[in-house]
Amino acid sequence: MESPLSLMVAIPLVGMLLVLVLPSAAHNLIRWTAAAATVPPLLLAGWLFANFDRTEAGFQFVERYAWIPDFGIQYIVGIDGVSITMVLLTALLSFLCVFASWGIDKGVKGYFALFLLLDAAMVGVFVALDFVLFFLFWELMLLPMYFLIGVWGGPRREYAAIKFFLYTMAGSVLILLGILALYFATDPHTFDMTVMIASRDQYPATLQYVLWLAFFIGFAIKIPAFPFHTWLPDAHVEAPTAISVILAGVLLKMGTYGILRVNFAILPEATAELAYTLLGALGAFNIVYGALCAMAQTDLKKLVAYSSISHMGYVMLGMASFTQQGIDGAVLQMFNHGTVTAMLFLLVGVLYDRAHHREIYGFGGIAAVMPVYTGFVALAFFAALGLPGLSAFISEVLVLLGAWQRYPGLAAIGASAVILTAGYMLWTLQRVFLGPLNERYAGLPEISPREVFTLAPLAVLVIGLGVYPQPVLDLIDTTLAQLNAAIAPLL
Amino acid sequence: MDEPTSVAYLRWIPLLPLLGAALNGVAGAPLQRRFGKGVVTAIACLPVAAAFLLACRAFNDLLALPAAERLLLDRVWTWIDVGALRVDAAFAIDPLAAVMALVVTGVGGLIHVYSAGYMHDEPSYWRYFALLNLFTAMMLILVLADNLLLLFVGWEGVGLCSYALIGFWYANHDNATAGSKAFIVNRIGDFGFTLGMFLLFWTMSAAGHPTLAFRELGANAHVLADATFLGWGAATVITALMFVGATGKSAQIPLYVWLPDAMAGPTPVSALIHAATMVTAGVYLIARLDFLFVMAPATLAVIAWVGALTALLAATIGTVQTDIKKVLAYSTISQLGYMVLALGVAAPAAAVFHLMTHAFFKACLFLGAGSVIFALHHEQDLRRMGGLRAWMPVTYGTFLVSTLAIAGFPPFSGFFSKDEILWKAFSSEQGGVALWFVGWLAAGLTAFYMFRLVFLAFHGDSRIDAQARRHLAESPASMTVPLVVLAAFAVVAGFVGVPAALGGSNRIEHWLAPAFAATTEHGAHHSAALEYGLMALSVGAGLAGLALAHAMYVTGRVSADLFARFGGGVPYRLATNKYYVDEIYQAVFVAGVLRLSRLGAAFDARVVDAAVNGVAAVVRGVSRANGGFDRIVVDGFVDRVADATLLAGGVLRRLQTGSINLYLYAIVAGVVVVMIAKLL
Amino acid sequence: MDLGNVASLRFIAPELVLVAAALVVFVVDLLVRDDERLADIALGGLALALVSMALVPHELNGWLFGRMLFHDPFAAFFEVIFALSAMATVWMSMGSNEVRRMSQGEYYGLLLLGTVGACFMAAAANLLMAYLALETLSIVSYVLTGFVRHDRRSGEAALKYLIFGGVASGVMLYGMSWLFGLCGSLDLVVIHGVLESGDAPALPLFIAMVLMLAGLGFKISMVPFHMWAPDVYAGAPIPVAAFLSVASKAAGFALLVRLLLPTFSTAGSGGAWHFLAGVDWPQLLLVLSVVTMTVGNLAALQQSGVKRMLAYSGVAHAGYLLMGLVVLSTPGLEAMLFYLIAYYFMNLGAFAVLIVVHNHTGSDAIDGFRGLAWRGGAFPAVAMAAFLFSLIGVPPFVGFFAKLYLFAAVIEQKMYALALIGVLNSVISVGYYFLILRTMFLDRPPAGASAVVTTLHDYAILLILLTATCVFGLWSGPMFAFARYSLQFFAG
Amino acid sequence: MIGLTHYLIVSLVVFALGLFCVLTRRNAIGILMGVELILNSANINYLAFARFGSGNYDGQIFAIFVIMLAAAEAVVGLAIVLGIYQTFRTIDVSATETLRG
Amino acid sequence: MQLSDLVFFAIAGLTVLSAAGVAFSRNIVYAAFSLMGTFMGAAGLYVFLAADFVAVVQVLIYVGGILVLMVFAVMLTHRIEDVQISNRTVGLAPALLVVAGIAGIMGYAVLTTAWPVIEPGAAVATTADIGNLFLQEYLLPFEFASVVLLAALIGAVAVSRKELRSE
Repeated sequence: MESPLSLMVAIPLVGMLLVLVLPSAAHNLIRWTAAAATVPPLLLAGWLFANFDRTEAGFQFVERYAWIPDFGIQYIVGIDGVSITMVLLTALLSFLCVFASWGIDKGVKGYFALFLLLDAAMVGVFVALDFVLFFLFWELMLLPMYFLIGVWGGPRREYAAIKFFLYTMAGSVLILLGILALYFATDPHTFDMTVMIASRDQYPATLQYVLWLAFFIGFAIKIPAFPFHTWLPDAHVEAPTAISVILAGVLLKMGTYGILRVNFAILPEATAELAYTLLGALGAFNIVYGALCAMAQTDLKKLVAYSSISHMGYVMLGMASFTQQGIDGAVLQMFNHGTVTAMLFLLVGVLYDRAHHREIYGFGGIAAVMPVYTGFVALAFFAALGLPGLSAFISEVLVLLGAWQRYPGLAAIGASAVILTAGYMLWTLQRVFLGPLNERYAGLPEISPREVFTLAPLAVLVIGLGVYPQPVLDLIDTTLAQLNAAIAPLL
Repeated sequence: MDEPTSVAYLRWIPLLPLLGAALNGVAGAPLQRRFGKGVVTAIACLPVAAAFLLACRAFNDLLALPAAERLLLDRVWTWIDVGALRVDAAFAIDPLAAVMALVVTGVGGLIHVYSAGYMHDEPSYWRYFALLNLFTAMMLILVLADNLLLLFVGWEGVGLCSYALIGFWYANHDNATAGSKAFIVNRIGDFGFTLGMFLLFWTMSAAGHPTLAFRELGANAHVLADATFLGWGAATVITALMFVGATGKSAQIPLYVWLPDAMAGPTPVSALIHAATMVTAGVYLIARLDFLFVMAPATLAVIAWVGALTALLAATIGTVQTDIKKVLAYSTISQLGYMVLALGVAAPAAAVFHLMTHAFFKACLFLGAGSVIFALHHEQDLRRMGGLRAWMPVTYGTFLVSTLAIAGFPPFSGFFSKDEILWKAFSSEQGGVALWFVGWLAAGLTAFYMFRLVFLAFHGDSRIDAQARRHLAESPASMTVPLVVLAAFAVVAGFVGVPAALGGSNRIEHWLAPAFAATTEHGAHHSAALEYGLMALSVGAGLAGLALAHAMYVTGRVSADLFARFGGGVPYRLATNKYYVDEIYQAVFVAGVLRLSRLGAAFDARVVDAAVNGVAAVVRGVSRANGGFDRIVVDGFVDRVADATLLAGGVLRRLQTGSINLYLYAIVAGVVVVMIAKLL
Repeated sequence: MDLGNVASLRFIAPELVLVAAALVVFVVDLLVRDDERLADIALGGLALALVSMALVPHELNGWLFGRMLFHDPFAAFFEVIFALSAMATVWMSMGSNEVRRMSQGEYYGLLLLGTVGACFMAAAANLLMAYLALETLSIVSYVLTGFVRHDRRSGEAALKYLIFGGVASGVMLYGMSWLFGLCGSLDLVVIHGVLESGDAPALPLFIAMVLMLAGLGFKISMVPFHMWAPDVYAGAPIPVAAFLSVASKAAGFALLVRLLLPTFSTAGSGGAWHFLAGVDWPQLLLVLSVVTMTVGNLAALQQSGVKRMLAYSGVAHAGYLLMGLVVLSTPGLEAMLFYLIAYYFMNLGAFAVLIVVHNHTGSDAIDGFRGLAWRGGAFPAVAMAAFLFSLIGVPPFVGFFAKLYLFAAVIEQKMYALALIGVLNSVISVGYYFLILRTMFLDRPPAGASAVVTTLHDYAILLILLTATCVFGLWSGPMFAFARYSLQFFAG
Repeated sequence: MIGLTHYLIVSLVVFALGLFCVLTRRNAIGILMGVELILNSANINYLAFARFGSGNYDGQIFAIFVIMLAAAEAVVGLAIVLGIYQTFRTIDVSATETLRG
Repeated sequence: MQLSDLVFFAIAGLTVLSAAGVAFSRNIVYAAFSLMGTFMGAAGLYVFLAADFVAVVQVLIYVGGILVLMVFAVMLTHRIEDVQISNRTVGLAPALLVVAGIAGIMGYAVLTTAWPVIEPGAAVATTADIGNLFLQEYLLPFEFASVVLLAALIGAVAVSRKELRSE
């Protein structure tokens, strides 16, 4: 394994094995081991960021071995501009979430073992370039997720967990069929994505449409796009904090990532044909629909969950615009939403740990007792409603700007949602943190250093990328320019 | 165009207050605890003072340049660079920006000083100043921004600060609500702003100039001339959308509703943000994009009328308010109406002129009101004031001066600026008699309600309750000094814009000229006599208002409820209830959206989710039908047999299996079916 | 090559070893009643048999005993599977309280004889031999099912099994008689020749085939010949159920493939097969495959007993396996063989865990699994999770790759509808497999539930099967190569 | 002249009766009898074909094996029947309670 | 019509009728005995088919073995005091339907098919040849049969053995 990518996948797995052999009683030892296992990937991610060639559109740090020769299945990993951002995000969030999970005291061993497995699988999805490997990681992710939600979740965890699993499973079987169909459509037969991308012109149009839809449904469930989104609120509400963070911060991105990696890169014709309705229009609809639903929620986590649906809508809309700004904005939004929504869920978790409920109407005037915490909340909320100077603004404005050039109507719809977003965000802020203090919570302890430690890096990113987004934009720009150049002419 | 002179200190104008804000925001609380409020005050005020000095330096440097090249640029870094879109984090200052920067830092600085006194007893003093600094910084970014997107950062930033400061005393729900209202209403404006920005960018880049930087836009604006969007002139659509943004910030019809509520914030905030600076951002935006607006006469007409009507409507409401700050709030809206009117008649210089003078006298008025409120321990109701001049001479004096200014009595600053606007409204080819008349009417009303305010608050016999009266005293120096300074400006500021007709040279118009598209010397064909006449009329209107107010509230020769009875009281009730606009909005938009959202959520839970779960249910149903056979026949079999055995006690039944025959049927039937299928 | 009786002996050394071992077991059982040793003898015999399988010369294929048996990799493949299943069964039986209460001698001896029958079934080159072997396996299965004599369910299950099997094989026998009449021979190769010549009348040929399908469908528990499975599994001792679900099913598939492909079809170019005139079985089996997997999965959703559930899941998997046949292509068959291997590991694994629980609770009710992971049974629970995920077809377990190859073969033939139905079925199967998962992990242990003890004995087999389930997927190259190599029919 | 068809018809009828028997009997032994009918019908076929078809002894051999297997199956079957019968006799009511469903 | 044909029809009739008796009789004991008729009839047909050895085997094993076994079973599994030994049948109509269907189709197939027929040679004694075949061509099945029978016997003993082994 000379490539850092393989190491990023392998190290958490090693960590998992270590955790498994530790005595189940040694909680802190297990926690620290898990934490230690997430550090090297983070460092490697930093190394990647430093050494990534921003002028190269293709895949870098590629590593390939023959794996199952009888089927031409290989072990191929590599990253391009799209995946590196996701890898960075994953490495960071996994690291932080270990600390966000510090409070877990039931079945600690199992929890962190599964968590590390999840970590490895997530990185794997983003670096895999062989379709079977990709699918393997894609599914592998479900297993720990099911248990993490189902065992360590809230009251309705069983329902949420199975719902999550069934949805994703239903989607991924379609993906599997799509993969196989592509395999046989490619000549010579191969699961190598790079080859498929290279030979994308040889796929007949009708096949492209069918496959595009199969993949799209599979990925749309992950995004999640209306009408496949209803697993999300349940999963989020029931999952433990750290898992909600991972779920919203990383897993949702896999949907849009998959669409970019597969639908866009391999099926350009169909993309050009179907993107407007199924990505653009649906995305715009998601934005508004998610915002409306969020506004009506009374459970903080549900609210954040629906806001995620709304924000992922921007990603879809941006991808569908096929303008440099729009598509860059989409990927940037994937990253920014990752950080912002992670903050939101961590913050909700902080409050939940103290008050043991998430009813928006059950609070009031929290700002008076937890000023620092409220400061973080305000930052996160305003980032989420796209306040200029914070990261999400850049991506949203790029998306809308890009979308406007191709479909002004959709852009207008999307832009109108900023009003709704401001509406429910501020309304929530007011109901929970402002107003007269709810005496029941007069004694809430202020946010703890550990929690600050999990939040601070994200806060820095949220502000930093708002002020200076180029670091990320430089990463993605070249790759996306090439991707866009392949499709835009077909429109 | 040739590169403008580039300097490296501009960035510090917004940056210093920003640092102050950061310092107070992060470390303010401990500092205050450790070293007391003095430190916080210092951290807050010094950067603003420094910024003011820098602004002056920039002003100087501009003066040094030939008029045509009066532009300083400070490019800090490339902010966004995606495809054709290249946006710098760059600050530029030109005459227009210079005026704004001076006003913001100058007035802002004074208000910082004033606040030190006014907020002295506030526990979270540090938070107040952090936000105030942040606001100053954002306002300066807005003013100095070199491109639309950066301007938008400031634009939203000041919105954020106004939100936070309106809701500064968040423990009270109404304050928090007022803050949210302000922000959300502004968002509606931003919606227009952003769309306008998008359209502008793409139309420009379609014409080969993909840019958002003002000077490049200005240089290439002509390409928009024949561009169209959905059949409309692109310029018209863009400016219209931009104007929507402006109506939000500058509280014009239909989005003015947030401003009166914004008075919930501390009075200095009202003075700085909701009178002197932030609310003028919309005016500034239009002035900044003047080169676009002149290309869109249709939009200009709309703007002019919106401004005029806002001026009038707000004035009418102002006449019946009883809360001292509310009166000032509506007067602010009304004055902003004047500025917008000026913009609408393609007289940006006049607008900016009035913007400046208004900043002085309106800030002074607010601070004066604040001083009164401070003295009366947060009593704001005019009906419980009166005769204050005896106790607070300084406040009274400054307040009176500013009132004269706003009422437009010569030679106070307000006279020149307002008269300039009225004259332009009358004379320019976008204007006309009707516009002038509306403005004139508003002027009269202004005089009336302002003096009503003065008389009710400072004259007559005191209606203040005893114990409040006992320790009634003039405010501390930190508050009175700014008052005096502002009052002074309120008197003299007008002389930078003495019109030619009065033998002046209207220096400010010439100063600003390079910032604006070459506006033809309109109204040349009007005679000076006409101009004099109009001046006389407007002054007359002011006098009439003064007289009426005096008659009503001092001598009482005219009964105060003259209006109340007028026209069966309908107009009065309308005015006192602010024409029910808030109620209508609440009923139509807010409630509507909430209902829609509840509908959406219900749909999500009952339909979408149900549909998906429905599939699962179907599968389960089928399997039950399928497994039902299995359960009844097979499991049933075992139990049945068990029971049968116990009952009959005969082994025979044990061997008589009901279900096995069924199984065998499956074999034979299966075979038969296949064969038949084959034969058919 | 066509060997005579004596020359053939060395080629059936494994079978001979097994018979010998069985006899030893019987005798020892009569002389010394030492149960543990009996199991060891059986294990030893099976080990020896496996060794001899390795030693038997594989390079030359042909007939044994005057065209009674085939000697080809295909048969060898199944012999290995049978021996391994028997081995696992013996091992499980040693750890199963149920079996410990039974007369060991007969039990293990019969198991070995049944294995021999299965081996001959896979190798049969002659209808007579096929029928004889099948009946041997059946009779042994009947007996083993009814072995728990003081349990009524066991006896009833045995009786049902016998009656059902008797009728099914009777029908098959009748079909064979017609085939014999039409082709004038019992020899599969000759029959193939006659069919290829095409002068055999179509209708009776088809009828004969359908009748024979009844017997084979019964063995592989294909709808509508599957109905015995749930009752028999529920009644039989768990190790026996495991044996039936793996070995017996595999034997059925071995004979089915032998008949349908080398006999009723001819290999075309590029790994394609073409069925012969008169015996157009593919459409028929296509329908049956779809019906089988669907019925199996849907019925499994309703089960409360784990044995019945596994029985129906076995039905469903038979449906998946049939897909490998109906695609009429070599890749399909390879995938099917691979699937059989995978099925061996994961299904036996599930049964092994069931034994652990059954030893603890004495019933196969799903409640026995409640909170298993949280009351000492962490390892079996995790292993079970792996086996179930594998059965669903989730990576990285071997079951996923098995399905991958299978569906690949289907897609290759552009049978998208079939593939879609297949994958949707595997989604449905999540429903019942997860019922167990949920009960093991998500549910809390019942109040006062005693800790589950996993003996080293159980650990051993669980560990082996778990490792295999995890490894042979990711490292499926060798397995697949084995399957590919094994797909050689000797056809004269 | 009696030909193959006659035998086939006879065997078919017996086969059908056997099927009918297994379908309708509720008594396990009765069903086993039906199975025997089926086996016999098959045997008739084998012998008929052996005589008129292949002309060698394959059919007859097959028939003999069928008879043998029929015997074996019958033995096992009846043994199971007896086994159940005995367990039944050996269990008393209280014991049966534990065996319910 | 020759005599042999008459005999054939007689035997065929016996076979079919007694088979019907097995299928329809209400009393299981009668069913058992009419089963004997079928077996004998079948044996007769075997003789007609020049399979004398098979016929003998049929009589010996079926009639002498299996049938006796069955009667024993019938008797054993009924208490002696059980006067009426029922053999009630279920669902005649559907059974008739299905069976008629299968018989119809197969009958049609039988009658319409041109079966490959050769002129049967003269009936000769088959025993010796069969014996040889068992020891040469069919050695494996022959030997294996012993294994099967062993399994069957041991199995039968195992399942029917009375006592439960002590735990």
